[in-house]
Amino acid sequence: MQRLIDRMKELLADGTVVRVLGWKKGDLGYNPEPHFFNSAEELDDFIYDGFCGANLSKYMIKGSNLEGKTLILLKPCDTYSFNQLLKEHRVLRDKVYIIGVGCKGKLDIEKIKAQGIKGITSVKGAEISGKCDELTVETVYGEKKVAYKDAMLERCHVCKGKEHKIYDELLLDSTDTCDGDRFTDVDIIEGLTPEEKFEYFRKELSKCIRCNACRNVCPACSCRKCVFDSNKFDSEQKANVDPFEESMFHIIRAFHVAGRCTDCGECSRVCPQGIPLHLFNRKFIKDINEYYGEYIAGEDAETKGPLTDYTLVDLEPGERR
Amino acid sequence: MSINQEFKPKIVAFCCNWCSYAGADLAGGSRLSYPADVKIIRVPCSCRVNPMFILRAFERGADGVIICGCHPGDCHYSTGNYYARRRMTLLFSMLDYLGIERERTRVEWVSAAEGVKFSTTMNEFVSAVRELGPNRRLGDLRCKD
Amino acid sequence: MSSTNSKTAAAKIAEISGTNPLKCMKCGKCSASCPAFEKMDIKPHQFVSYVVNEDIEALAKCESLWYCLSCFACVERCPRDVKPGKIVDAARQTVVRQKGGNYLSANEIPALIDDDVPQQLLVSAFRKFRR
Amino acid sequence: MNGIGVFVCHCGSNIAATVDVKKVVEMAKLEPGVVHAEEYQYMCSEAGQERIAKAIREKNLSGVVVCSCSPRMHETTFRKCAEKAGLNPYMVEIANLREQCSWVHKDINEGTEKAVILTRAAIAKVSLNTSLVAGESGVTKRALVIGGGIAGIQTALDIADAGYEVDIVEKTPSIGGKMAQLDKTFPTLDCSACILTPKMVDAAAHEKINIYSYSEVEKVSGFVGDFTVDIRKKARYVDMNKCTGCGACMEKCPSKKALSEFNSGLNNRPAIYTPFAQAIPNVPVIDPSQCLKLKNDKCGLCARVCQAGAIDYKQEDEIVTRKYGAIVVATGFEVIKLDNYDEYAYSQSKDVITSLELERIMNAAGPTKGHLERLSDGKAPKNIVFIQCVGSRCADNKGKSYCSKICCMYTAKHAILIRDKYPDVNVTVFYIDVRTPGKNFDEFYRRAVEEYGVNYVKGQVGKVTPEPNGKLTVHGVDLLDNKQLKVEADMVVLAAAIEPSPEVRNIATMLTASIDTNNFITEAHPKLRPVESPTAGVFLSGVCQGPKDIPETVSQAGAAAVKVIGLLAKDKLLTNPCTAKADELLCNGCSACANVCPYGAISYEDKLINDHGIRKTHRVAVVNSALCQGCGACTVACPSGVMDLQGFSNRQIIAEVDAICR
Repeated sequence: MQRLIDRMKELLADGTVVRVLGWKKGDLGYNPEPHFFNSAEELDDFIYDGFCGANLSKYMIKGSNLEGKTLILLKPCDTYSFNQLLKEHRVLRDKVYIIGVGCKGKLDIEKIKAQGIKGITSVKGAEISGKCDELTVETVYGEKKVAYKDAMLERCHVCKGKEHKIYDELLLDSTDTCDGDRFTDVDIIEGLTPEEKFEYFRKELSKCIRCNACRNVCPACSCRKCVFDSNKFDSEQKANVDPFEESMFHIIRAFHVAGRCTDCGECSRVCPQGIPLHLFNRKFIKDINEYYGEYIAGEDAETKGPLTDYTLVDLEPGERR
Repeated sequence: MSINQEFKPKIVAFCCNWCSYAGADLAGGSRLSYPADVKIIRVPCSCRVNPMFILRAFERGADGVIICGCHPGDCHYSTGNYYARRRMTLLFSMLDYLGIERERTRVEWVSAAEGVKFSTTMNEFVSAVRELGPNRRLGDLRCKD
Repeated sequence: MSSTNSKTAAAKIAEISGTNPLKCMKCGKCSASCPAFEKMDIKPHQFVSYVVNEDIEALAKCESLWYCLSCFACVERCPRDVKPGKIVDAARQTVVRQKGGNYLSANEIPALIDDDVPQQLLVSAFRKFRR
Repeated sequence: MNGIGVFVCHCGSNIAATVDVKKVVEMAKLEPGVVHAEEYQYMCSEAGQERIAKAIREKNLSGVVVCSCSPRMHETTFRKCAEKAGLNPYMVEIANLREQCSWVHKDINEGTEKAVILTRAAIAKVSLNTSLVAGESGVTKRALVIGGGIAGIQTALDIADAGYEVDIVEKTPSIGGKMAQLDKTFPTLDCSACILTPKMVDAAAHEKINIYSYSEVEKVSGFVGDFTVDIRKKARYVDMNKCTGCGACMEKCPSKKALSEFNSGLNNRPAIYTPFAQAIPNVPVIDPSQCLKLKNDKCGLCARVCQAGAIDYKQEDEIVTRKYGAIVVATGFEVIKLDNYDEYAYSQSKDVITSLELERIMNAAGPTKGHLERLSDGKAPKNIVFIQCVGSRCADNKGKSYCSKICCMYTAKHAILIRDKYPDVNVTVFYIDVRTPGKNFDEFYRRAVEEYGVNYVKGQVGKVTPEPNGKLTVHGVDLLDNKQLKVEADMVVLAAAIEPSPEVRNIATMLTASIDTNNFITEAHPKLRPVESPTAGVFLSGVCQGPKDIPETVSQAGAAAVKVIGLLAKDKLLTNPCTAKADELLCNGCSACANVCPYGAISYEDKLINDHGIRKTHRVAVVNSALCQGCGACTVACPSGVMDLQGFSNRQIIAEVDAICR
């Protein structure tokens, strides 16, 4: 990580960039947060480790409006989001210098807690320079060991690969973490009866408190004003009264990002209620792949998205291929 | 669920102005009957139908929503129904995924000359929805008595 | 044969041949192309209309079935993709199947071959008689 | 909001028989915003309209709902009525109680209940209507005609005669097109050149017509009334202003190996050439693939013999950019390639020819000076066989699915001409059907049989075999005799299918005009708007729209011209006000809307936006209302609902949904 910090300072010093968009140490040692660093001194608080799951690309919408060039750190999966934003003209390429940083899988503190570990004070073994195979969790009750893989975010188990799709330079090594199929859960749900499907989603969605964290973190949900905040459809934000309110919100949210969602998994990561929101997005991704051919949003910044495109022989609604 | 003959479903039909709305007019002109449960909303093109409209209809208690447009290749705006086809394919698949029966949503291409098709489509669709019974999974309870 | 029977028989032929006889525009290119035309009692283009008119009984009895060389010139040249040769072939199949056996069994063939038999004949013979 | 008036029409008993109109009026009065409701026998009648107008004036209505027949029938009527009474015409909504209610339902209770709901939905919508004013755009008073065949020439002449400027863009060195290649025309047998060349001269001499020959359309932008077109004038290597058309260069040119396009490749032409003697403009071009000077800097003979000093080997392509109010596509046709029809031996024998080649052979200016002779040995043929429908009416993947329409007639023409000039030549025509709809057409065909003794045989030919003695054996069938025929022929003429010119695809894309699976340009309506393309301001003339003979082409050319004149006669075009509109304040500038717009109506601008006092420059979508046709594809592509369709807005449709589901 020192290499990274040195390089960032170098770029600040030679005037290539005037600020750094990276992760800042949190108060607990396992909750870093996105931050604009405006000077080399501020970088003392910089961190990049296994807990830096946050996708920084969306912050570049703001960054593109700031004076001067911003240095942004993008993990391989973040570059897809960045490309997508570039395609939609939401970020400006000439306002940014991209360092593609390596990734060995990102961690989910909830997964550690879910193993019955309480009173966590700090976690060791999440350093990016380390081997990333075992974590040592310090708790008020003593030290606990957790396999790195068992604490990884769901999305890292179905990682798209450790190749950066856009960058100016690359730093730090990656380790492949993919050991699952991202459509397994979608397949399972598809196999249920309508009653079972409905019950499953009712149970999950009834947890929703409409905090909008999923929307606010989503790099595809970049509208200057969300439909759910405007009166464009007579659909302004309001308190949930019935079960369908959340369904409507989540269906529309997923539909609006369909063909644009890079499956970065941020929605599920930030949901305070632990709703598996990625299951909505992945359903659309799976359908798009099946019906209109493999498509990976954000693989480049040019290809037309599947919902703004068509062929003469597309599948009819309700038909299955 | 037993078939309830008394059950009068609320059906919203979005029809494009150039083909399907004209097809519905032709069905009328030819006195081809279909259930009065069907209420048509005129839109310029099937591509004007926003998923928001469909979900809103369900939220407000519709039991079925059908979208009718020109046959692919015949769109008055040349490409509108191709976009509609993709959007609706994905949306309906999602609704299915959430446990909302496929029979409650439908897309049908009806030309201005297909009065008969319009009427048979509506008859079929309404009876399919009747068979399912009232939509309980989507409605906004506040709208109910 | 009752009318329902002939209807099924006609449908069967359409199914086996995989062609749609209604596409025929009666141009006669099949008959113009047919090397066995003279020997045939029902001409290739007529075969198609017999199927359309569901007169399969006549087809089953006709000589043409056995004079068709299965050279498939008509199939190749038919501008409407009706493929009369396939229809003849299908009609032949229905007859062969009904008789419950093949015209030749594979074991009988070696004895019948001499050096003058062109290979194409063998191939088309198999196509005709062995399914 | 002053209040909504609801007007329920009985339509005699058409509505009133199955809908209790009084009940509808009663229920309408209970709806919020409704200040007036009444029923009447016939709302569309003058008296009915007067009632609406009176209510608008007296109650100062802000919105009108007419519960009557389909809006496709009387929406315009009621809009005009409202406008006359001082209400914006777009403040009128129709509830379709006839076609979609009373005519399809029999039970009066059911019908009334539905009528009330439909009325409610219309009231809900109209309360959100906004006054719309049709926009205006200017008209450039000049037309572009793409293609200089008979279709293009006729269209150009008709437009020019009405006093408007016309430019013709022709890809070959001369206008004239396929008609110039023909010898005689059916069914009158007058000489094609004799009727065409005067038109070509008229076009060239017309002060309103400007011909860009040897040029191609490179780029089209803009919209109806205001197209901007880039035309590539290909390098001619001859100065149009200096050349006198003396022809000395062509005579002296030593490179004479190129096949003459005009003579269907049956003889040769020099590297510097005009396609034919009456070419317009009568200025040669140098074919750079043949010219020795341009290829390896040798020769230069033409420059030396040219007394006008017109030869310019350094000439380069030139791009001209011009503005037009209307564009006519008249790109014409080509004869299909016969590669898929090897059974007819076209590639094996010089004596198997296409009908267009026969035209050149029969023509006095053609490769044989008009003598009917075999191309293989120059001998006079004794037996000629014509084969119809080669590549037409096919359901396989080798040919065209359509009937090429002109072949039956030109074959009858050829047969008559041959039998007339060479009575000892036997002519056999193998046909599938003889199709002769048209004035004096069937009579013409019958004359071929009855007066000229042409032997018509029903049955398609299976194959043609060239014999060692130079003859051709035609393996045919006579379906009426049920006999196979072998006809010995000296010459076989194939009536090959015609297809749209290959460049039409590219042109259609540039014009955003759609083409069908056969590459014919789609008309706006097959019956009612046959000479217009769905793209406003783009018109169709000739075979680019579908197979046609000369009389039909000329009529269509005239019709296209009338449409163009009707457009150019206007100083301003009123645009459909129901167009898309983006809320600049909130637009993301993400391009989703532009990606789905079929008309290229959406562009992006970096605009200074005043967001509640905060000024910022944003990339925002801007809709060109002259181009937008109001389909609404963009409104759904827009995730934030910022793009909305006027007249069918999100909130209006949601209001209708709510009213129906209430």
